[in-house]
Amino acid sequence: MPELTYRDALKGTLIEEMDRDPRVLLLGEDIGVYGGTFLVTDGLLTRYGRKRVIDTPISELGFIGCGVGMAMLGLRPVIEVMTWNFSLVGADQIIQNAAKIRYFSGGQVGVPMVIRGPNGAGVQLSAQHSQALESLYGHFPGLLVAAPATPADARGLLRAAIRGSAPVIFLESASLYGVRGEVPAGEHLVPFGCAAKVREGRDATLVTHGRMLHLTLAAATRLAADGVECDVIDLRTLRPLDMATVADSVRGTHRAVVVEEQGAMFGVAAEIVTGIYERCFDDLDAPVVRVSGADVPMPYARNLELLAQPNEAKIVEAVRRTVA
Amino acid sequence: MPELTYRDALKGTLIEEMDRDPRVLLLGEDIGVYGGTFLVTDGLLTRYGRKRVIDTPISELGFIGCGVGMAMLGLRPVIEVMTWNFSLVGADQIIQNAAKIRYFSGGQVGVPMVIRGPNGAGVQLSAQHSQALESLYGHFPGLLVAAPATPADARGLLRAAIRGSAPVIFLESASLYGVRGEVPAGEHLVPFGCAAKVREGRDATLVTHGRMLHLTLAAATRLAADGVECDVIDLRTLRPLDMATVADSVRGTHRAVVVEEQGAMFGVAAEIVTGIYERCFDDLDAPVVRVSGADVPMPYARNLELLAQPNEAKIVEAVRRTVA
Amino acid sequence: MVKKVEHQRVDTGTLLEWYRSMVFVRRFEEQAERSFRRGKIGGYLHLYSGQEAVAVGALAALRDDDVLFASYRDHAYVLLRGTDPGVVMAELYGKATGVCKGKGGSMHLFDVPRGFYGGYGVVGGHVPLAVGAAYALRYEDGGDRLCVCFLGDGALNTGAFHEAANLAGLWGHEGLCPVVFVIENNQYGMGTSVPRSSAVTVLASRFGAYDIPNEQCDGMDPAVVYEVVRRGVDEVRRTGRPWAVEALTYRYAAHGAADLLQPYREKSEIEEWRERDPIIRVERRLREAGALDDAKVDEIGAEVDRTVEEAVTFADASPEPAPDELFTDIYADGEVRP
Amino acid sequence: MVKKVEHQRVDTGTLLEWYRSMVFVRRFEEQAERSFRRGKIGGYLHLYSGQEAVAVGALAALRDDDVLFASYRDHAYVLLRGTDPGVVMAELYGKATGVCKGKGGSMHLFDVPRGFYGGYGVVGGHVPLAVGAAYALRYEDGGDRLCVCFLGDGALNTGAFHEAANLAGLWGHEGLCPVVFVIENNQYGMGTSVPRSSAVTVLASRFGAYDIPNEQCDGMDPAVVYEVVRRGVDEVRRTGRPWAVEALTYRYAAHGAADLLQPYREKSEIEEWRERDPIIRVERRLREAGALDDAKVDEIGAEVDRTVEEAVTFADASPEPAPDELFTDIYADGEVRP
Ligand SMILES: Cc1ncc(C[n+]2csc(CCOP(=O)(O)OP(=O)(O)O)c2C)c(N)n1
Ligand SMILES: Cc1ncc(C[n+]2csc(CCOP(=O)(O)OP(=O)(O)O)c2C)c(N)n1
Ligand SMILES: [Mg+2]
Ligand SMILES: [Mg+2]
Repeated sequence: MPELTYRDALKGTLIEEMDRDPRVLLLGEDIGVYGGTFLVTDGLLTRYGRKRVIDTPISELGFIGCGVGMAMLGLRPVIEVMTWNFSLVGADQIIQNAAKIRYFSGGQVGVPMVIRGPNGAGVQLSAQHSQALESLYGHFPGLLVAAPATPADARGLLRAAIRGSAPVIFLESASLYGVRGEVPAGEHLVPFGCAAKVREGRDATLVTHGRMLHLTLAAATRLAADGVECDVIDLRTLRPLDMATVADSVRGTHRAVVVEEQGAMFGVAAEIVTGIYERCFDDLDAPVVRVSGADVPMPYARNLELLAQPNEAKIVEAVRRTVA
Repeated sequence: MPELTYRDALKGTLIEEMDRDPRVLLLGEDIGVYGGTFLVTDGLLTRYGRKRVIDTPISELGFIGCGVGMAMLGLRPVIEVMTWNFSLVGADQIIQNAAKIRYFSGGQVGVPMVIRGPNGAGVQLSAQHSQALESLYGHFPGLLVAAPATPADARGLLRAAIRGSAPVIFLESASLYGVRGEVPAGEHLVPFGCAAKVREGRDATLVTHGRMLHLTLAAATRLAADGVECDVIDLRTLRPLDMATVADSVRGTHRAVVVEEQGAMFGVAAEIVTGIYERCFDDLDAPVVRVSGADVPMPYARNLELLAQPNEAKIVEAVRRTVA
Repeated sequence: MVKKVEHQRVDTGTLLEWYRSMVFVRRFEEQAERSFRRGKIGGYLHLYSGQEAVAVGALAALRDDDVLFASYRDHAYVLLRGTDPGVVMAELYGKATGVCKGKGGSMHLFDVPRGFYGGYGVVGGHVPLAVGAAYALRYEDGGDRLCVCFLGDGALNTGAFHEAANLAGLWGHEGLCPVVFVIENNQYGMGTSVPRSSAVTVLASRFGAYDIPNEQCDGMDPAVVYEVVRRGVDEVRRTGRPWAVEALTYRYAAHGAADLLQPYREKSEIEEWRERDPIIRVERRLREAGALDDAKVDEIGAEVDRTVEEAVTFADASPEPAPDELFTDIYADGEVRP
Repeated sequence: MVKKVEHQRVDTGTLLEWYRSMVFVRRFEEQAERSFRRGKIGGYLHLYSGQEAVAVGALAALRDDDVLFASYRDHAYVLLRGTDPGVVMAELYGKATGVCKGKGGSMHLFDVPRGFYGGYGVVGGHVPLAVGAAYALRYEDGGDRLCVCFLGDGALNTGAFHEAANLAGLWGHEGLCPVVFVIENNQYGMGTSVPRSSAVTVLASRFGAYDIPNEQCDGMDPAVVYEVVRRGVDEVRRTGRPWAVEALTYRYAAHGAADLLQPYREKSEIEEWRERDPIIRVERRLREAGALDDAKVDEIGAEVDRTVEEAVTFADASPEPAPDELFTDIYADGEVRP
């Protein structure tokens, strides 16, 4: 299997899908001439031309809404939000139109569309540029939400998203674009709603997704050195949410830790923890623990920013508490 | 104590606070000449004039943002969103500015502002007009979130919100405006972060807020008839969230049911359920149960809409399951 | 279905059909209001009465393969595109036979096969959709279909309108945005008059900021609306560039059927506008042309009433949606494994 | 603090002070970039180099009690309002002594005592704030303070701008919105040029849609900016109505210090604009007036460099924020019981 960066996995998949289906087109700020803030779409303007690679003004509400209209007429727009923070000005089009049109039209028309870009904190981008929004979008039926953690899943989930018929919230991470990993060649496709058990253990189940997977795996390795073996489950998609795989694991380990980048209050882990108890109440030997970002707007100062975020040590500490 | 409707409790409090503090002013669509879609501000334009009661264009992003700027300069805007559904076009100003300015300005300036209006479903308003958004706004630190269920709390929480120094998400309900109840006269003020135990029981703890409280109380009464006695806890505010009061109760009853209007996925109940387990893992004799709205965009047809919503019977059934 | 004009002449025969269409829309709305009062229709109900000339004149200038987007005040468009009045009324009644299976209701009518892509409830929220749809119509070369976006005076104050209009202007420069904006300036957004909500009151002029040609027209005469829109439509079809018209019209009823008070306007104002009622004006013109007399007026009225009654009977007799419909149409079948 | 003009005449002395201010801002930014390259400053860093004439000319026309809002490209404004360069640099360094305690960083500078109400990171998002602030300044009768909103060319395409500008126009009709919009048209929003992002390229003209008087001016000459803005400011102060100016200027550096490639523009274009560099132009003028010679130029340069060095030294020597600062300033003290 070829090794690719997360960025190239995304870009390669965009190219394959655009070559395969002329209805696929790209919209976003600086995705063309500039090549994309994170260079995910670099070179695609030259390859496909202005009609299929559209540089937009700073108008998230407008161009996300245009994407919805394009999708209703049969195109398959893939929209880049420069970062998910800026999706908040376009949230109404995502929540009120993209997610619901199929339903209130009685199934007459759907919105096959992908909105992709980096989610969560970067490095010292401060409060307005450092938000993880999975629970916000995950709440709304009609949307699908993916958060690939590896180049392989970036490729497989993006392909599934583009070929699907629903609006997809595709959550990438600035810190992952450069990460390398093996990527199955060919028509590799990862169906939504299938979590992956990426590490086997018997002592505890660690559940996470996206960027946090890498911290969680590092923690699991560290714990293994002291003889604490963990199942690590990468949810991969948050809607649909594959709680069956999580529950299977917890029934074997009797302990669980859920790791999220978001602040805990009404964050993504709360749903997962609740889902675990709904399925495994009698199996649990210890309370399920959340490892979350601090419940604060992200500060600029690096020392505070680091305090605000989950890290390997915090995960290790949480697991130790649960297995104690 | 005088009996007032929820509407008059809100209106009376607005009048008292506007009489008390000239910096308090109102903005919103059709709140002046028209008197407010739900008549909460009826007559206030005549009483206070155009400078303090501002009819705005259909520009939620704009006038919520203007409210933030007014608050930064020392005024105390109380903004009406015709319904919280429309706040989604203004969400960026609430989440990115109102909630965070105090923090990223290093405490130099705050945003004392209230945004109020009906949250949740009405009757047959269909998908775009029938959303409960408490978990969406509850996630963001810097905001406060209130959801009064009674005229007394509407009065007490609104006063606390207006006199406070933070941006407050004030969630009312179209179905509650006409509800009557006793309201303490004078400077009645309900501090944020204090849940209320509104009914005593020993068999189970029912936790809810807002409109759902009334269904929950009805269910509790019905259950009492069969000898099942429930603690009923009205959270009153969701940020801060008074889990201490909830946990105290659960330690006594060993069973809990959480009732919410939102769909379950990443909804408000997930946080409460998780918070209960974090505090009462060893006290629980049965899994905590969620009673939630259906995970669907709200349909128009009345029969489907009723199926999609929590009701007394569903709550009774859930409690029976937990105490069984 | 509203009568199209042959060889671009509004002859008496056409005008007579438009008269019939306007009477039909008016009576349908009056019936909808009665059904609302009887509790047969729930939620919000926004009537079109007073504005008939806009929809009739504009739709007469369109082709059957053009596409349309509108706000929640959307009954007239589907009726004039030829959707069966019964399935429209059934949707208002929340029945399984409704055009949206009873899931959308009055505010969210759709008839995709007839090019009607929906009524939307968030003011201004449908404007970006229309602009994107227009782009899609030119995405494959050689297309000459276009998209019409009906929007209210109040919608022009939304960010969605601004961002979409700028995108339309930009894409229009490349001939990739054949969208016709029809602003139905009925003088109010709920209780707020145009001068109290828009810093400029000639709303058409706002399109200048997006390099979009625009004009104003009398929205109380279908022939006038038709002539203006036809010219615009020809231009847009040819150039792939957006164009906008502000039709000056009026809403007779309250904003929504549930609103009882209207403290924001005088009865006398409503009366003044009623004197310019499009139905009465066209009726007068047809009588002068000898194409209409009392007998014919009664005949048309009776015909139309029968159609509306049949729609009500159908809606009444139709079943509620099956309970499991609650969970269908959220995703395409098979998209998400349960 | 930028020199104000006595009896509205830009005499040589004033021009010399402006020259000093522009050199100071330029050198501060150059130092900030060096510190960024050395890893002393993190995150996004947006430099003002090239645009100095706009901030200097505009701020010279303001009163100390006027208030300002700006985007993330905000260093110049606080420096010119007189904030200690050390606490500004310390904020960029993320130190406890920073003007925002190290919590905001480069994009979110605030100096409320000096009327600077912040730099904001969501494009267009600060425009409504400025309009609301302007309303607040006229809320109590008799006030004559005003609010200045600096925004970029790209920000005009946001819904936030549109909705706020319309509100400003409306409130201005009642004399309740003394806001001055200064559009710094530096030709690009990141990598997107104005013609590719705005359907009309004379950006000032967009304000016509909101009944807001507007003009365009050369943004590479502080005296020109001052003259134009002073007239506007006098008008706004007197009438309580909004006014807008589009200053044509240019950004020399990349959009952000982290961006390495600039495929969207030619080096030659940057060179052309550099020939109109405001510092060089003013220097030439002052030399002609005999107010400046090589010695004086070096002296000023040396002075300014010393100030900047002291700022760096202060920032470097300052402590990081204390860990418990993570949880302060989310709410006012005592607002929320832990
Ligand atoms: C974003 C948003 N804000 C508020 C509302 C509530 N609302 C529904 S219709 C309406 C007035 C719209 O006026 P206009 O655009 O002129 O259309 P008209 O009703 O006159 O046809 C308002 C404020 C809404 N639906 N969406
Ligand atoms: C709503 C939003 N979308 C996208 C971005 C990313 N972004 C940051 S600056 C910028 C360009 C802004 O250009 P302009 O307004 O001209 O200001 P300038 O940087 O030229 O001073 C963009 C797109 C953002 N911050 N906010
Ligand atoms: Mg209107
Ligand atoms: Mg710019």
